[in-house]
Amino acid sequence: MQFELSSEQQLLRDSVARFIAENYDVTQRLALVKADEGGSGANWQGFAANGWLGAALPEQFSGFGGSAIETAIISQQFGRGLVVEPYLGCAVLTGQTLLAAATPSQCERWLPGLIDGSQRLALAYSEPWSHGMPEIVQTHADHSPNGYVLHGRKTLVLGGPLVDGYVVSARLPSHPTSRGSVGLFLVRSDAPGLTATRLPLHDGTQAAEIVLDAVLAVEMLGDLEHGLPALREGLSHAMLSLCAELVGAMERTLEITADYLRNRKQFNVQIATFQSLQHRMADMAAETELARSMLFVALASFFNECANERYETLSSAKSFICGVARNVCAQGIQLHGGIGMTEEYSVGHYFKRAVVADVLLGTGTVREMATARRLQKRFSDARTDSTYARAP
Amino acid sequence: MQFELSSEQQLLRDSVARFIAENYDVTQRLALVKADEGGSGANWQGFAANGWLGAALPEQFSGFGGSAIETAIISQQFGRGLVVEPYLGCAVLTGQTLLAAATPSQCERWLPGLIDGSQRLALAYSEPWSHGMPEIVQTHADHSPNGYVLHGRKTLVLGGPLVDGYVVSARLPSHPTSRGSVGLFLVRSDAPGLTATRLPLHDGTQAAEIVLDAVLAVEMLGDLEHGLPALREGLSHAMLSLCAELVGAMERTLEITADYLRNRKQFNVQIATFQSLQHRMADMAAETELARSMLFVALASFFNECANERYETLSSAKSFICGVARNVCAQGIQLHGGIGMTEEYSVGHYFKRAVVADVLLGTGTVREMATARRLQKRFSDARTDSTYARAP
Amino acid sequence: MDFNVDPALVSFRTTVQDFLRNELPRDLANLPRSISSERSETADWQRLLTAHGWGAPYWPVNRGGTGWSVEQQIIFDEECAAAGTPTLDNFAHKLLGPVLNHFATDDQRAEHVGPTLAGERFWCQGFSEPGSGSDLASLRTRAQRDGDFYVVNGQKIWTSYAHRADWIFLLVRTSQSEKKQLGISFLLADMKTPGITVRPIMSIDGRHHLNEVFFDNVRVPAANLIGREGEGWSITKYLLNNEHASTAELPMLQVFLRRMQNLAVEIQLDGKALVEHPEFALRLSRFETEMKAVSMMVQRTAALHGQESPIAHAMGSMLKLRGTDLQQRMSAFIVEMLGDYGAVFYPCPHEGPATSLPLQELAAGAASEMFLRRASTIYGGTNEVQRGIIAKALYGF
Amino acid sequence: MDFNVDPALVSFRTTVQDFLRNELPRDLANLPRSISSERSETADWQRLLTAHGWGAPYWPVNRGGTGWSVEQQIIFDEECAAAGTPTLDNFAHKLLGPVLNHFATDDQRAEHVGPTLAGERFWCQGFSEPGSGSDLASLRTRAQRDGDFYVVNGQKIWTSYAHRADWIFLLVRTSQSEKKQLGISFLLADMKTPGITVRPIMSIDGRHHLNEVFFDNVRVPAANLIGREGEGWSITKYLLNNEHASTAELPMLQVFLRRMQNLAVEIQLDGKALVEHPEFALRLSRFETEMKAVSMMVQRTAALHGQESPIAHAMGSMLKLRGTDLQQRMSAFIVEMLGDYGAVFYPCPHEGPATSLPLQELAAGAASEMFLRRASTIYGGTNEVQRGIIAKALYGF
Repeated sequence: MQFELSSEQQLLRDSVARFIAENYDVTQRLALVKADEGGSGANWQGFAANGWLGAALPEQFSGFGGSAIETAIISQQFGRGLVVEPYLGCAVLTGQTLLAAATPSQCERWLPGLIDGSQRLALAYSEPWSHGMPEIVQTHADHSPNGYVLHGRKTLVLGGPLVDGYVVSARLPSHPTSRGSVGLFLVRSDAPGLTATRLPLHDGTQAAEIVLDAVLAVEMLGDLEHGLPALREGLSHAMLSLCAELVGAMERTLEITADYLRNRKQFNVQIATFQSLQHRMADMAAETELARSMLFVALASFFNECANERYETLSSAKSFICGVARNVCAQGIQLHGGIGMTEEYSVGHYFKRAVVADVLLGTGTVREMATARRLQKRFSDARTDSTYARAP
Repeated sequence: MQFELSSEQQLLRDSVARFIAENYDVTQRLALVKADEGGSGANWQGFAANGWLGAALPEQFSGFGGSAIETAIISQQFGRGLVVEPYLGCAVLTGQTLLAAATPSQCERWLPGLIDGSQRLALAYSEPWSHGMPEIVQTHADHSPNGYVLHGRKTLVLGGPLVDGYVVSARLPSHPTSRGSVGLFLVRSDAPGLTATRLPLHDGTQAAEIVLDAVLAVEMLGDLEHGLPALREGLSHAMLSLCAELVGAMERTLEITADYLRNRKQFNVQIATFQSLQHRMADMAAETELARSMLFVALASFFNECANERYETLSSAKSFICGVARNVCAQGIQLHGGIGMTEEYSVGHYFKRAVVADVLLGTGTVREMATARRLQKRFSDARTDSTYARAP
Repeated sequence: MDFNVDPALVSFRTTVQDFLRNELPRDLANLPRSISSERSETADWQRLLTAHGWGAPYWPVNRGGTGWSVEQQIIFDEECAAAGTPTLDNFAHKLLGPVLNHFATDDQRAEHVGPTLAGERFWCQGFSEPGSGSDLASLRTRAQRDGDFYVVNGQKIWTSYAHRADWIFLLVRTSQSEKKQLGISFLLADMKTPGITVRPIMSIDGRHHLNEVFFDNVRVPAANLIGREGEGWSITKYLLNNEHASTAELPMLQVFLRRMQNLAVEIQLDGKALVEHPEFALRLSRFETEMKAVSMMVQRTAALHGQESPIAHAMGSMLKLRGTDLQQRMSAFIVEMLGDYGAVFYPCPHEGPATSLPLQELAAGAASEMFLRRASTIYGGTNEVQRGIIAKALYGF
Repeated sequence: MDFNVDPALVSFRTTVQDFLRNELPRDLANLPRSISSERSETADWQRLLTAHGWGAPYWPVNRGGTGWSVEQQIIFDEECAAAGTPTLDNFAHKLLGPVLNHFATDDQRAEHVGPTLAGERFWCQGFSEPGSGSDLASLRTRAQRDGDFYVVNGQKIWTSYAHRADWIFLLVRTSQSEKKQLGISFLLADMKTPGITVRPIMSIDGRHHLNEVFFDNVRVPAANLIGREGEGWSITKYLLNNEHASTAELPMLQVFLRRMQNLAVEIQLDGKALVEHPEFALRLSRFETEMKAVSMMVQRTAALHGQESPIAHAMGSMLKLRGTDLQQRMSAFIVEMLGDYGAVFYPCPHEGPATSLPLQELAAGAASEMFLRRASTIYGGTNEVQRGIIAKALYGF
């Protein structure tokens, strides 16, 4: 393993950092948030022009052929800048799910537009009461002479108000209970029967809740066998992106807070001279480095683990890093005092992103519960033929 | 409510405190622990002579007619002194269980000896894998022409190596599964078929594991209906005693640690001048006062709640206070540095007691799990006729 | 020690409950409870209480109050929160009130008490300044005597609800004496006085609670000085010292717990209510336990009211540490319980256009409250300041 | 960045595993792992490694070591812990070794390396003194030059395993210079030298690890001075700086995790294995997650070895904060899992009479380890000292 960025990776990082520096200072960002449109179209076109939307998508579909590392590099800088455009939802989550699910010809049909920014798609997989877990699907797809017709309700569709179409997960009625029978369907956002409600999120990003009332799908992506695995793969990439974002957010929180402690005076001294605040910063830094280590665990899983293992690793990394980020960013506010609570100052917004991140893609607690269930299964599989339950 | 001690209560507290000051300084206590005999017989006779063994037992059975408040006052001072004699196990747990279970004539038979110190009894209710929960009973009692014959294994019998007899919980085979069919049986420690293994505990106190191989019981206490409720009542009193002990232990930890910080110099200054240590002490003090508040909640439940509610309140108080005590006492060690880790110095022993207390009478986590189950039941009972599971 | 419940308090609780059940109009009941209600609601509620003779529930009888004990006040606050009444103007009742009662002249009281209890005069508190947060005594807003007036120049910050207050009580520097605490005085000012400008500060919960208040040659009648010139610091200590048992904001914690209990059955996960999942049940039951402990700590703090001892001095600060920690964790857990909807920003019904988002009824306000609670460890003396107070009071460090 | 696993490290791990499988005798395998094994076991293990050419696994080739990278060293340590080998004399290998390799003369190395790698010379470290804990540089043990000798007088404390060590490396004050750091020198002394007295200190885990060591006119040959007179402080900084990746004690954490996983199926509660209870499964899975993060943090710290940068300087301290916290929580959870048996003191098999208590096999040593781990936030620089180092290195505070 090699933890330093290669020179190419540094170039990518620097170019994203430059974009953030030029387009995402506190004032510019606040203006974007206040405009309440889920970011700027110009920024999105900038992302596309720089190749970031397809950074980790294959070259054969007009992507740039990078790996999860490129996603992490971009996301980390976006986390530092608190980017509000739906890179996570549309580029990473939808792009990678689509790639994992679709046939090559479907990829050729949908990915180039996604990558060049000419067409936005969002993934509609979560449902009221599924808490972001992809296996829980009540939306269903019926066969009709014209194709599949979808019924159901999806929520927290990231980037949802701004897209041309949705990738929707739905169960086929012929397999009502089996967890494997989930298909992914492409529907247009202007399809009859589809209504979308805009959900503004705390961090200035936007999602949608969509109701599908007999909506005719354009097509099913790939086959029924691979719907759920493809969702998990897309979620793995998205969770990685979120983890990297939060590491970036924590970095910035630490920088901003350290600066504040150096500049702020109380009782005639820099408040950085107070030992209890120094120690708090040290703890925050240590937690951040532990979270960064977890991000590396997550990255490594893309190179060394099978898809199922990777999904589990990413799930636990996501819960873990979100927990750390909530704490570190909350302490960032605390060390600022009153100013940290204001909308005009940046530090509070990192906390908001951490709170939203904890909810996205499966709340921390619910993901942890799923990881624990999986651990129980692992133990019960392993113990089938071992001595068990020995009396003392 | 009135949180200050009355003048009579102060007298009791002062007399216990005086006993501790005279008989339980660090050296004396260490000698008792090293002797490895579960405390001194002379101390026990002192407890009896002062009326402490029967402080909360009725006057009609030679007790002193006090309430849970007297138990708490004695226990808190015992916690400050880290008393190793089995007051908790023999006087409180066994005494109160016996009182709750037995008929008046049985009380007359057994309580006076327990109160005057002439006869020690211990409660054998926990079993391997019951983790201190009284409902889990595999020990069983068979009818025989001579009375009940017991089979099973009991563990963590507090004061167990030092007693004349045991109160043993066992299931009647006619009710093998019902949770209500638990009887309490008195057996002599020298009864044929009974073997006891001494279990030394970390804090210098002693328990026993006993194996009952067709042991003839002297008698059943009370009737089968009241075995489990009586156990719970005895446990409620014992958990209260433990809570009060830990509040005393935390008080002493804070006093000892504050003294140390004032006297210890590093970098040419009192370490009490370091802000991070000051703030740690403040947090420890705040947690201790919250724990003391919980002790008062526990005490109040003896006056204002029915037995079932009281048992639940005591369960959660016990988990809560043990958790706080482990943390506060561990920080007491930390603030001392190396000296805190030594057997010769007192502060580490408070931590040991907190660790043992967390295990006694049902480990913190297991008690919390039981409390959560009870909450689930409360909610499910309450919701029978309410609108539930509304869709968004 | 005596843990029997005082029957007088039981019957007092019944009295309050009866009053609320019978007298509280529907439009003032079951309101969502946060740090402060809308002004019009608070005004209506204040008038209703005053009409009932309960207009000053925290003041002594000889100052026109109910004369209730601290224990009774807590019961009153709990029951009001449970009934979902509006909040009162606590700047008037709990902060300024005791100061007026103790330090003001009869004339001053006569001027302010009537309109305040009639719901016509709302107050805000001008203490913090940009350069003086934890170091309050370093404040720099000057008040220069000019005949019968003080001319005030300077700036206050974090002034909650200044934008809807009629009057402000503020600390000003009236002399540059040796010790910075000695040059401070306590003034009352009409917010309509020329030269006072209020600039809103939006906070991260998306709402407008806070403000900056600028004073530009503001002429305040010298008759509005409370106590003597230079007495401001000791008045402030008196004012802050009244608030020990309130630092945990127990009624709010109780609101959180009820909300949590409600969501535990209303919110589903994978076909079952949250409470049916052992992990959620465990956390909920831990919160119930902690609430019992904190409630009792509030009682203990109330019982120490007015005593002079290290523990009496430190108890309010200790309660604040534990209470605010619980506020933050409970409000965060509520957001977690909402699942996906925890990420959604539900605009406050009073601010911005009316919307109807999914799960509005269960979820609205939960996240705002969580964000707002981050301030609880900052306002009223940061928790770091509280730790210093505790270490000094208890251990002389 | 590159997260592909290095195939050379994979094959190195296999080599170590093969060696352990084939060469480790049964009486040195599957031993309970704690902070230090019995001397006789460690000696046997040292001899076995030396015979295999691995006698100095952490040293460079030109000093008779294996020349392994930090990554290889970690793998070696992990596999040894997994196989339950004895521990090595880490005072010799990880603390003194680098000092000998870097500062000692050839003669000094010739004298000490051979016996040490033959398992015949055990070392202890004489740094702390009763008056100098966190403030190490304030040490007062004096060494006065007298011809070819230093005459040492003073007292050391917290000297681990002094009671079974043959030699001690210690810091002494050789001059009262202006700056206290400059008067310190680094000496080696034979523990059999007249005037050295060792007094045991029992620790709260019920075992004898620690000692006081008294020096009463102890004549130490001047040839045993390492480096120059007055160079002791910089040697010490060099010594402590070598240890960054070890501060988490990762192999021990892995032992804890395996023990926990074993108890999760072996221990029952109410008729089911602990792991079948969701609450226990949740905690176990959180520990598994944290272990992954800490393991990676160890790798990152290893990769920073030898670099000069704020993060390289602070990383070992940050790892210590997180690693020791995890040690304490994991060892405590293990005790919790034991239920009633968590309260039982199982005497160490090597100390005191052999006993056989219920659940001995599963439970013995667990609680001792938990008590001992309370020291992990104290030794090697308290965690408070580490926080100061971090704040200074990263932020210049």
